[in-house]
Amino acid sequence: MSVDLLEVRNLKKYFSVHGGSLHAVDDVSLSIPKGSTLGLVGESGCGKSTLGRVVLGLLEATSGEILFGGENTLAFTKDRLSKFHQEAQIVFQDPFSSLNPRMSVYQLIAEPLLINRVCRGAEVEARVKKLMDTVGLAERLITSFPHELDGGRRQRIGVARALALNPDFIVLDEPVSALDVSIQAQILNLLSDLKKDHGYTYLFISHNLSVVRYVSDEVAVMYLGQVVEKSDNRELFKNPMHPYTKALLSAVPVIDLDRPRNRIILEGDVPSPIDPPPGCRFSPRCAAKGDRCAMESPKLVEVGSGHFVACHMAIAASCYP
Amino acid sequence: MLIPVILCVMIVLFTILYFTPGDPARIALGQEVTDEAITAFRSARGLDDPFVVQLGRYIYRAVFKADLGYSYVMKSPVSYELSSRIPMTAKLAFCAVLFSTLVGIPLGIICAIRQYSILDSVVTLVTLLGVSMPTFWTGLLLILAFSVHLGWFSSMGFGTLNEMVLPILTLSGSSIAIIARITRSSMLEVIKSDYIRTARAKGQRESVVIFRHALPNAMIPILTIISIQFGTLLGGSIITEAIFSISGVGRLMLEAISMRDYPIIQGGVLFISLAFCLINLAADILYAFVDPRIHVK
Amino acid sequence: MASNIIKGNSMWKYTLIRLRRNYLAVAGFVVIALLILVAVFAERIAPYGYSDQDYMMIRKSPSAAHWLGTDEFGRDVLSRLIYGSRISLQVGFIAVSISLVIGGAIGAVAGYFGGKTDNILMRIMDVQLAIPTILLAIVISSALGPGLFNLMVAVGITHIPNFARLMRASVLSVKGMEFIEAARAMGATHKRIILMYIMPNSIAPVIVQATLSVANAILFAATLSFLGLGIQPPYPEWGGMLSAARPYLRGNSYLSIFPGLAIMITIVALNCIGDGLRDALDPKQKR
Amino acid sequence: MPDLTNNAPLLDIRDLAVQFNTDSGVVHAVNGLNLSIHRGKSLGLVGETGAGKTTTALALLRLIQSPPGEIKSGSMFFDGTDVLKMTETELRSMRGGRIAMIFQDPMTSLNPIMTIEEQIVEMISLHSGLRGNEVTTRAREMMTLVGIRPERGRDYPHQFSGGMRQRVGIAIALACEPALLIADEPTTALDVTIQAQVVDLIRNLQKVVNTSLLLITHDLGIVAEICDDVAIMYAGRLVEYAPLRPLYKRPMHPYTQGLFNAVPSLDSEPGGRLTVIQGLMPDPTDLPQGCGFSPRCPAAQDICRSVACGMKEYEPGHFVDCYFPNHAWEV
Repeated sequence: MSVDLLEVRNLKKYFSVHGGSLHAVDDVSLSIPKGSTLGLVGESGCGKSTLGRVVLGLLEATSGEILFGGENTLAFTKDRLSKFHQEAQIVFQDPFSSLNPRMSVYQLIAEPLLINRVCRGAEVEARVKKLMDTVGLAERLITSFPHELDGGRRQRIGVARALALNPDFIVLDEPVSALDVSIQAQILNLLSDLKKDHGYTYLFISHNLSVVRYVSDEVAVMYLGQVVEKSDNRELFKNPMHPYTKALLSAVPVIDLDRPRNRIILEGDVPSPIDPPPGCRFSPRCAAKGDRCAMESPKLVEVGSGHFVACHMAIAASCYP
Repeated sequence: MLIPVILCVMIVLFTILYFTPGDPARIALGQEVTDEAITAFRSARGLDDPFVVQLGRYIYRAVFKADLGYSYVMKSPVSYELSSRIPMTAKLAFCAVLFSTLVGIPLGIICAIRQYSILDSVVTLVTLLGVSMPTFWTGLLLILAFSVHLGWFSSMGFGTLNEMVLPILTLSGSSIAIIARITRSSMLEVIKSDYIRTARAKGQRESVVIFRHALPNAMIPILTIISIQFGTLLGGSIITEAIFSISGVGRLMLEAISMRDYPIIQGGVLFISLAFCLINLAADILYAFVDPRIHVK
Repeated sequence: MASNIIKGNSMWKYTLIRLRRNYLAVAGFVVIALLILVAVFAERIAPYGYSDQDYMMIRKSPSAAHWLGTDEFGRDVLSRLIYGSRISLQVGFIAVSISLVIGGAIGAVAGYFGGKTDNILMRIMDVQLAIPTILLAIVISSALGPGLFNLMVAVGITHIPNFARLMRASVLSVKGMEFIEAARAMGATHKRIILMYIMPNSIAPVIVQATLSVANAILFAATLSFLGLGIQPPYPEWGGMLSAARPYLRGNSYLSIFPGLAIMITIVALNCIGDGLRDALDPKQKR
Repeated sequence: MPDLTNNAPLLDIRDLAVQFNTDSGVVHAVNGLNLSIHRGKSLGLVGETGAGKTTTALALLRLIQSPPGEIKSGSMFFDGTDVLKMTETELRSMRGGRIAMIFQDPMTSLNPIMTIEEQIVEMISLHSGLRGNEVTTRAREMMTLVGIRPERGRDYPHQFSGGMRQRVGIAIALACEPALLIADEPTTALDVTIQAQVVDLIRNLQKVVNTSLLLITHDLGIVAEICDDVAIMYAGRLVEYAPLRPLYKRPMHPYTQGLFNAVPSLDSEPGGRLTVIQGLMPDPTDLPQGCGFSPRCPAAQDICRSVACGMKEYEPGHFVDCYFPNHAWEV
């Protein structure tokens, strides 16, 4: 059993909004072993991006614990926090808006080095060039500005910037969803190469199940602020147990014409995350719901080796000890 | 929101003019009076009371008794002087806004649907000149051309239709230009939007696309600029009234400024600000009619 | 080498390229540059002094000796217009600097910190906006009395809310961008975020507004002087010259036309620059 | 392209070229496109950003903004009439009546200040010949058909979710039973489960209304679920055209093959490597000579870089614009 680099316990993040309290992340517990990738899947508004930001301290947690290498990040002093910013980094979804349009490639990649006073002078330039090489950016682009580059190259800048401080842990927030298929493949390969070479730990946030399937070691599925199922990658795709996961998987358009399709079309939209009712969040759309579901919120329970699910029906049906 | 803003306007105006050098008693009584007369005048009007007391009294009387004080020079209540002049200014400003809206919006629409045409360039150039001409100069040029040389229109007063032409043209000149420019850019923005493409893809006539789909969506910035122009026109009426010798609030205030008749200045600015705020309020309410996404607070 | 890499802000480079294609804006720049030269070297350029009176030449139409004629005191109109450019340009640029600095600071603070600070500052701006600007300028300048400095203050104060609102909106829109979050994730300080991220990205609309405001400030100054509240005679102010020419509109219309033309040309030039800058800075305008 | 069946196609686009004159040069958005759709069939037009898919659709409706856009050449026969030669009146009755379109972004493609019923009614009264109450009745029918309760007709677009708005878009498009429905990335802006609802809806309604479908998308998976035929577009031209199964089973053009290889699938082995198409799309202001894909093509020869191949029928009904199809990619 490897050591968990990141562990999140009972994390909550509520936003007070007009008309109530928005439960963006509601009692989520997760852990990521060092050197592995956790894929976090869910539809828009399920709280997956908020979770990523809370983990990095970009948003303040409402309650809960975040342990990074065994230390509680919520109790970090200012100095420790600035070191944590070097150890944990993020790559954003939108390579257009996440890069300061007034900075050149050099400035963008040098920025984390300068902010954290890692090095200075000629060394900065050498490091920037090395990083550009690592992520596959030609050195001649060093004076270019983001708007002169295509989405794929911009996302490479985002990756280089995240790598600049030699982090242990990187949150990848939908890093390829703004990109075209052929560019997406380039970036996915880059990320997987980097992980192999440097042993990074990733939290890979995405709405695209195929992409998550491809990059993750473990997968967690989120619905309305909660993790509804969590398991080893192969197990989850082979044997999904939560009705939402099943529907999600069946909804993915696939290009293999001979793959047996067992379409489950969910009715209606995702309900509002503002002051959600008690009981299972998914029950209003669930075809398999029972009496308990509307009353009592299911807990995440282990139903197979390392396979956790939060569904009364699935838990009842399982015969795992 | 309206009431606190107006109260604050009163406080600001009163404060500015209170601390302006010049003794109201001297202004009212002239230089050739005894010190006793001055003292008597000051105590009779409470001018020796502390600033806060005077301010409080002013606001109290203004709010509850519609009493804006007493003109030092005219020797009559400010509210009386104002009320006799308000209809003239209101008529002038209203006509000017109406005229500039009726001319400005169509000009803007034409430019937007014929973007990059010669007509668009000409109107753009003319509106550029329009926003760049000082009102008082426009007035003088109009008088020179239409009154002095051609003799078509009168250059004094604002009663008959003939007298109304030049003041309205003068006052609305820059407003037409501004409204036309905003209409043009707002329409261009809307015409680029996806739902206009949807309307065209339905096979809708271009005229219906423009007037039923595009124009209502472009109305918010246009309404905003019209309500702002109302304020500018009310302010600009000072100049227009001066040039065309129209006895409205503006001319009253201008005379008051040269005589240092502060109560009149206060009252005049207050009236115009109040009118301006009410028009902004009306615009806010109109927004909700134009756009269902906006709710009246 | 490193300095080469950092230098050359592409936004300005591209803005300049786009601006150069806009003939109106280029013409505007030329006019304003000429005007500044004229103002600086007024003594050398003006054929006469601004208060040199020639009682033999009262209200004479344009001639070879007096290109733009003479006024009611026999003063050379051209020379007075040349000296007058000093007033207009000073008022325009200094008044706008006042409102830019104060309004910009108010807007930036309100936008960046938000919450109560924002609320209080913006309500104050609302009060000021309730009074039509030209009226406020009239009240302030009548309270302060005539004079160049007072004129600049009066015009400057009235333009503060424009800049405050614009700066605030601009800062707010930039504040919501993902790259600000990215900077925070790298551990950047507030100071660095404001200086390196928010300022460079929110300044463009403010520059456009500043250019257009200079035009407006010149217009205001002329208006106030026209009403007898700005610069006092004998010093020539374009609006004041128009005011003095009013009685002679029928007989000596050139006295009313030339100062008005001077004002208009200056303002058209500034508006052309402002419009050009707006188009050049706005990426949406690209076609 | 020759007829694939005996009867004439519903839509036949030949040598279409559309360009945009921009500051940075002439953008060749569509560059000699040939495409046909048969009655009752659905065609998936697949390509990446900038391939010219949407431009093709807008050109078909003659909705290209001019300036800067311009249809340079070609012909587009719709039901036997050349769309490029139609009068404005003919065009108007074709738009919406014979060819209707569903747009990509349901958030921006509905008029925000008209109720959805008004927007559906507008379409019906333009093309159906129905009058008065019949129009409203038909609009309510359409709402029911796409799964919106008719009493919500009085609501405005902002009161609906993205998926519901796209249903409104579908109701508008199908209200007058067009002969051809163009769906431009109809599900790209939607979440997976909502996407499944909308795909399902389009597929079912296509049968109900009996319309041909031109589905524009970058998602090969959605094409697999709806379409009969597939056309792959690259840099303003078609590179491959075939019925669904042959194309998916045996893609022949190197670009198509690269595209299939680049898509991660639910069955892929975790942690594997995707085969990548190297390089970028060509600059549309400066297209390469010869085959547009040649600069990125691993199999490109000298001839590819000088003269484009043109569509060749390598197998019955399977057209490929390539001299050397079936070149195996090194994985």
